[in-house]
Amino acid sequence: MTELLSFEKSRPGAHGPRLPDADVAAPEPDELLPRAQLRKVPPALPRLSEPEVMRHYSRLASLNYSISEQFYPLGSCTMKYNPVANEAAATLPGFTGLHPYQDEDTVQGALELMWRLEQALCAVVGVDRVTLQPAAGAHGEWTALRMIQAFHRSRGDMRTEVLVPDSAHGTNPASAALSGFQVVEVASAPDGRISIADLEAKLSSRVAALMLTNPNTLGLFERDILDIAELVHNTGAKLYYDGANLNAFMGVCRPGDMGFDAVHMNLHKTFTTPHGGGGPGAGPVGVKAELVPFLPTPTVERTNGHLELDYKRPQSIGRVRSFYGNFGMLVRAYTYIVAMGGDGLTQASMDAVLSANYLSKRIEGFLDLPHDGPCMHEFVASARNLGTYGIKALDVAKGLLERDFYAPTIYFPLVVPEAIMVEPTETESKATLDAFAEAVKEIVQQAKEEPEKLRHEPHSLPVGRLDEVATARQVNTYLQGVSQDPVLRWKPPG
Amino acid sequence: MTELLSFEKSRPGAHGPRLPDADVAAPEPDELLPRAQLRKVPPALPRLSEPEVMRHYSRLASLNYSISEQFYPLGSCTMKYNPVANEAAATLPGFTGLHPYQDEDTVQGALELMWRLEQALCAVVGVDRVTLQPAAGAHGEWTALRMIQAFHRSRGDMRTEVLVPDSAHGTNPASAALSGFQVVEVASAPDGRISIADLEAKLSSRVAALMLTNPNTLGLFERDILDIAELVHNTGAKLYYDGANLNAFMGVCRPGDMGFDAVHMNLHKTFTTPHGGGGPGAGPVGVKAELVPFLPTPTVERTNGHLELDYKRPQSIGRVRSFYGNFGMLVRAYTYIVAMGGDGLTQASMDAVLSANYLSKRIEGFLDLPHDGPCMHEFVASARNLGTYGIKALDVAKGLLERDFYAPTIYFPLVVPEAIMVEPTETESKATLDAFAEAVKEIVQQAKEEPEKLRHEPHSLPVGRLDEVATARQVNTYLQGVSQDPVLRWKPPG
Amino acid sequence: MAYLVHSPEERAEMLGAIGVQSMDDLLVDIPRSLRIPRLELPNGLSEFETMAQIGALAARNRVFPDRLTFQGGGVYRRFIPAAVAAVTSKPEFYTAYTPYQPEASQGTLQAIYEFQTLIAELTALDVANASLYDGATAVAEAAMMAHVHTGRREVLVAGYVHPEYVEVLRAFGDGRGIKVRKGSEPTSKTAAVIFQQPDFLGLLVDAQELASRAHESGALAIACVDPISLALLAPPGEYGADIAVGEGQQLGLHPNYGGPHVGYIACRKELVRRLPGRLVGSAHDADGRRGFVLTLTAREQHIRREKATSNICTNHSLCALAASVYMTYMGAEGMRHVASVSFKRAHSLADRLAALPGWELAFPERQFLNEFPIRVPKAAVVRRRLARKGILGGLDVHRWFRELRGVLTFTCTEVNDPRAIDELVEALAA
Amino acid sequence: MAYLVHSPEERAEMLGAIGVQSMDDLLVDIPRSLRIPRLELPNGLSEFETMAQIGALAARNRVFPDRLTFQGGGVYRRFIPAAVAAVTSKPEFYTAYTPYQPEASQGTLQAIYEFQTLIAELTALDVANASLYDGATAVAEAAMMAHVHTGRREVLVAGYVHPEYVEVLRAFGDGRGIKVRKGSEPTSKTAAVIFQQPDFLGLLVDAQELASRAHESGALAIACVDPISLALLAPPGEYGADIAVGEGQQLGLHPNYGGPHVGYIACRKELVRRLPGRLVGSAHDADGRRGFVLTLTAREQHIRREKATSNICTNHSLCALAASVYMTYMGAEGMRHVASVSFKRAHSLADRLAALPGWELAFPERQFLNEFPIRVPKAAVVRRRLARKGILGGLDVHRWFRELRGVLTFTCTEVNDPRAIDELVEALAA
Ligand SMILES: Cc1ncc(COP(=O)(O)O)c(C=O)c1O
Ligand SMILES: Cc1ncc(COP(=O)(O)O)c(C=O)c1O
Repeated sequence: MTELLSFEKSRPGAHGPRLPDADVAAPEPDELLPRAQLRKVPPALPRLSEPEVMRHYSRLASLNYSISEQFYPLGSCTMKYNPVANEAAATLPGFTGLHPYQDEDTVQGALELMWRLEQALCAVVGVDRVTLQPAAGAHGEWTALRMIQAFHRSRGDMRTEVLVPDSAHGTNPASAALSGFQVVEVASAPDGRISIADLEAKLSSRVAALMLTNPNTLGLFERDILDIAELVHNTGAKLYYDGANLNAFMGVCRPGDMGFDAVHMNLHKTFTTPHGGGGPGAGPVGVKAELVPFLPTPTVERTNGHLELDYKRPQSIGRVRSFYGNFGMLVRAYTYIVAMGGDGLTQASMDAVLSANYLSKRIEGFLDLPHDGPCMHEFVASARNLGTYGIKALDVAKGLLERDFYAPTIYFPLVVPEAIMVEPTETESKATLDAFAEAVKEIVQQAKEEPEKLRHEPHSLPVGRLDEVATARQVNTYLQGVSQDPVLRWKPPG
Repeated sequence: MTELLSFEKSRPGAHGPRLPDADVAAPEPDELLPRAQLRKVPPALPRLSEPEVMRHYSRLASLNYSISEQFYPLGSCTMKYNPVANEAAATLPGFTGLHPYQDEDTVQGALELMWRLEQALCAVVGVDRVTLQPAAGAHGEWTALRMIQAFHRSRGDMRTEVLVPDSAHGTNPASAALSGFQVVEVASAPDGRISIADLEAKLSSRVAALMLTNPNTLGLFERDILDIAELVHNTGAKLYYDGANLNAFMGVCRPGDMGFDAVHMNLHKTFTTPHGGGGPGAGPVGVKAELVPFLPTPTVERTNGHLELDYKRPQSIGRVRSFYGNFGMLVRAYTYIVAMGGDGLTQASMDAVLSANYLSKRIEGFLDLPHDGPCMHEFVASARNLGTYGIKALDVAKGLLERDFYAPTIYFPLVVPEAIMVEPTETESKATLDAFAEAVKEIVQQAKEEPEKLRHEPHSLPVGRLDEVATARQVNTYLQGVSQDPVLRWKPPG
Repeated sequence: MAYLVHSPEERAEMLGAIGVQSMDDLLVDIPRSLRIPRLELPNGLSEFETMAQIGALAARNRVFPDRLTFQGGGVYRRFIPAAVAAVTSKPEFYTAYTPYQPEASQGTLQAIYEFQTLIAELTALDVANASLYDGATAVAEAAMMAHVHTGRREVLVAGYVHPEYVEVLRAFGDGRGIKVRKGSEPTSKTAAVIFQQPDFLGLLVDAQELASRAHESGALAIACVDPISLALLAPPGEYGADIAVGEGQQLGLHPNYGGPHVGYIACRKELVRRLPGRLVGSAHDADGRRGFVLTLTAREQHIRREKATSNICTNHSLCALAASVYMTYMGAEGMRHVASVSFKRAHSLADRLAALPGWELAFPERQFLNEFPIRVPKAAVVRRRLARKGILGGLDVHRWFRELRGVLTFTCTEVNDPRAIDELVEALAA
Repeated sequence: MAYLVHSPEERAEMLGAIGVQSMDDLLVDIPRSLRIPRLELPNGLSEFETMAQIGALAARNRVFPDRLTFQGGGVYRRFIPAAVAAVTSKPEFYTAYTPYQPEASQGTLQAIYEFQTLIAELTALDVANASLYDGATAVAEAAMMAHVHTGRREVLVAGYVHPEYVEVLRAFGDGRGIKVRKGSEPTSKTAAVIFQQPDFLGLLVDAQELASRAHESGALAIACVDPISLALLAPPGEYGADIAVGEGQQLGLHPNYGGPHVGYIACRKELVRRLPGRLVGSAHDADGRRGFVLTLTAREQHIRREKATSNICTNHSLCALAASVYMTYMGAEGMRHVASVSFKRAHSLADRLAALPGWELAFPERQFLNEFPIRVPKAAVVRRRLARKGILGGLDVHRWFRELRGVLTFTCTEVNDPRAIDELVEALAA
């Protein structure tokens, strides 16, 4: 099944929606506005009737794999079950209908929810305050780095470097660069953890912060985290926690206790707000007391049960987005936290770790497992053992798609060749993990016996492997002015 | 893709839902109730966690074809677009939260909606009153026949027969029988319409009613309807309208004007309430003045803007279901009527007729079209021209499934051999009709060139052709006590 | 015109392809005299205006909060997991028709097969069907089965069966010439003894005894049973009921001013051929893959016409789906849990109400689950006083039963938290 | 524990399969000293109790009805077709990740491709991306593009650009050492001139003139544009803007106390390589079937890391989907219709308000679309008086702009029916 573009189905004169009339005596726009301000040619949006619009999007939806129907073991992304109760909560008119500039008296429930969510997140990660403003993880990283920058500057300390491990997610160096820092990479040690020696070598009074995720992107807990924190703090730098992997140890330990000064959380990972095919998420940032003065404005403050937005924060880095964050996602995350409670969140992390270790055990022998010892909530395997058959991580991924599983993250982290990064999460049953392991086994067998066949999978999806290289090439031709086909958008033929 | 049964995924100890505790001081049921009243072995329901339950049903959903994703030209079923606004209306807490035994003062909006819907339906079909109680078309048929029966009885006239054309839907004779009538079949004339001669032959003072749909199940308007009505009325019988085909002529003409005394409507056909994979629907019945005293109780009455339920109807046939009908479906139908208005409903019928005639033209030459002249909102083709290749209507149907279309109604009406009954409705685009006609063309070609291949379609659906005969046989073996496999329900293996 | 598709150009093009000039050429078969100038309804409105109008109607109703609803009488407030609406609002389910083409309807078919199994398990009977309209028509259909099976023309209604169910039963019986009698003493003319467990007032009946009596006279025993109660109570199959029917509203459906809800019916193997409505069975394709199909269709109207077991065609599939999601989500343990929470709260409430001056349990000698009848000094005053406090409750059953003057029934479920119970009692004590 | 799956038995079995005794064996890498005894949060609640708690919070907010909301300032009430939620609530869309595996993500990818096309059409620019977080960060990202493209370190904010957007722009600039200056006179140091059309007060600016001035100094012109207005107004591509950005909340998204909404960004071909965020392009498989893929990923952080055009990863895909549904449903004609209804109602309201004693339009010489600033005698009193009548409106812009003492902005859209406008005027006249 495939589906034409809405633009390709458009027909002049198709029944558009009925809409209310103005019913007031007033001139038309083109009677009042200067001609130069008016649009001459209407935008060529598709023209379709409602039944066609709904059919179109319903069919598009059915072309997707999603957590709702498939195991989605995308490493680093914590694709856990998105509770339907969250959706019911977030669509309550008492939330969706609020204008951001209503008087605070009229939004006490919303502010109370934000305040309680902040308290809960403080408890989970062990920090003093949390800003709910950032819209996603990367946004949170940048917000945190801006606070760290402001902290150093407030002391007249113009530090220019940020340290980032070579196994870090791409957003870390990008966020550092966006904050105006120079990025210095720290190597991984052979055991997959950060190299202390290299860290020591790179640390200096120029360094504003070390960005770290823990467990790291290999799914390994940074055992020496307390030493690392001491080293970093000794040079006056701050320690930043990329919370993408927080699902590993809620209720077990806390980044704040490990020495992290600033922490972002991905509510769309750990706290079950849906990922939406690429957002919206939410990336709150928690900080220790020293960084609190630099939090974005406004903060939510509670005095004698009354809530207000506090804009009077002279050292604040300012706003990082409009209004107060992705409020709808905050409602979902808070609903989840209330339903799970401290006991539930703790067990969730335990089960996440258990599932990852179990699944890693189950695929042992089929794929390479480059790192010894237990993993945390995810693990990185490698398809390099299939290299002799000409099979790559990509082929394994496509084979999984063919077998009704979404594929793990591949080719990340960069430090593992042919990486296959698997994060099962706590909301997948043992039966599903077993079925996945069976599929891997079958694929590995096929890799050995019929590698050519595997290289042509998937067959039963709406499309076969798409030629991304050709697309990139065509885009380039277009951007160079050689071709008229924009590739990045539809144009009527001819 | 297939999906295990929920029962097959069940595991003891799986995480069920958290539920609130009683939090009152009271004895447990087994402390108070006699042992004989208590269940000894708990029912073997599946035990699954919420993520598993949601995954299960999401996957099941994806195994269905539905109007939302496919053209669904099921003749006689009027599978038109189900507006999403209807769903939004029907799920308003101001409707869903109403208890049927609330005081009438507290449900004036609900009663007003029912009253307005009744008025609107009266206007569409041309009758004096409408009961909204029946839950579906068949239920409406029976309700109407009970009223006709009560009418005759009230005059001391114990009529025992009901006439039903041979082309009628199976519910007609069944409803008549359920009301205690003997069913007498009236033949169709060669032109597909009711045989006036046969009708005259069967009419007598024993006949309580003639049940007719118009256009009939062949999609043909009963041209002689006024004469038919006269004939029927002359014998003192009543004329009953099966409103399944009302979509043919809203705003064009009215059953009431044709002489019908009682009319059922399928809100789940003509008025876009969703069919739900087999209901719930709603089958209101409209009647002319003579039958009004026999309407089920309660009716909704409106005096000076105040609404009440009227139970004091001494000649009423009584209740036909609990409470007031499928209220949620009434909300949807009324929402649709308000949005469409008189102008929209009229154009809807026009477009339905146009689409049926267009599609019939487009497949002319590929399938047999046994009846000449224009059709109304649907038409019946026949696959008998493919008989020489050993291809039947069923094979054409399966070929359509393979090509991403739901199949038309087949083998109904019984008067056409190898019947393929196509009802496109007004909410399918010309592009879709064209694509369907192309598919028919392709199938007919395949029937001629590779009939064997066609007989094995579909291939790309979750299952291939299922052996219904074997199933029926196994059920029989079970019912005869020969086999232990109930077939009609799951049993744990062994 | 909201949901239309064709553009004027396409209409012209289609007429051209058909080879006619205008729509009138397609409507030639309709006698001129029947054509109406226009449909006498207002013109259509935009979605925005439509929803405003419908919203205004919804706003003219008073919705009592779940926790303050103590009224039952066949429709109950219960906790409905968000999972239910999340499933039933899937268009793949709600916009499909009855699954005539099994290969393209496995979702619906498997869901029905699971529903049949769930109901069979709950009732401890052999086979259940795909659903019926509601509890009332389910009782009537069961009575028709008994009539056909026994060839007898009388059914007995024992005890406080839901009065509306009995009315529907009468309307069904009237047509077919079957007499409905109240009482619990079957004779050789009796096709079935019908009782409700717990009964309309919430009281437990001696189902075992009623079933035996029916059987002794060669009649069938038909039990109309609250499905939630079956997590606690002995099931119909165990006490010898031949047919179990009931209303499934409590299994995840909103009150909805009375509908749509769902009727269920289950029976012993011997009666399966007399079952009304759809039945789904498991099947296999040529490759041995399991699937599900409609089966035993020879009982049904579209094959058997006037000889069908029933006229039912469209049933209440989507509501049955809701019930399946509910039962699967809750499990036996969850259902038992809410049933016993409801039991305990109702008993606590009964004690407190019975302690009010002038109040007394109407049937102190009889057991109940979570609904009970209580005699009060002034029924109308009680209801009004409660309504003023935002509380819905105290169903005045005198409306149906002459002998029950001054008797109200109250109901408790897991939605009525202890504080809500306090509020109720306080409102009455004040 | 609501959303967990494993049974205790399975946990034991899994530990056994791994070959360890207990969870502690799996957590060995965590220093003992870091282990906490328990997570200091209350225990979890049932869904029923959870929803009661969340519902109580929702009930502590006051929701002003659509029709009585006359407040804008960047977030507007508009008619949202039911189609939008019906699409975005599909789990196939909302529970998928960023479409890394194209074969299994064609739904999301095609929807984004259509979004890119819709935005490109609306803005009359060459290419749009998959979405950004909101209007504010979109402005900031555009400014960063201009900085990199021109190598210059100053951006100019011309006129009444949304004050919160400017704050965000400053926060972005601060880190990178880019100065944000107010004014409309670019110099050779200026990377971009940023303006809003209509501006924060609702007034039209001379976009053409601002764009020319920018270009004369070698700066880029960045237009921040209300997408609905583009159904009426000349598009950025026509008046020479190099980059168009904006907030898409009006395209089918609820106010939601400020988010999530969606930012869009579109630009001329020459700037495409500097675009932040995801881009989808069309592609083909080996059989020639068309499909869609993420492309030009070499701009992005996961490939380019610190040299990426932006750090954005998760964007606002589902909100972009909502916007696509909205635009596809409305079409150019529908959008033009609501834009002109809004225009007419706002002008009617402006006339009536300006006639109130002591009230006068703040910028009578400037044109506006459907939001306008008006000087009133006592701003706080006006807001309070309206609130008492259930009306939300009159945004006090003095809060951000010192020179606008006593100025409120009012907004009208198609949701404010004429009667609602009467109510507003009556409330003020009284
Ligand atoms: C380790 C890590 N860090 C940061 C991010 C960025 O988070 P977001 O996508 O929410 O911006 C991700 C997610 O993709 C991640 O996996
Ligand atoms: C012609 C005709 N009559 C009656 C019915 C029965 O309607 P329902 O299925 O709503 O009971 C149908 C629908 O199946 C039908 O097509």
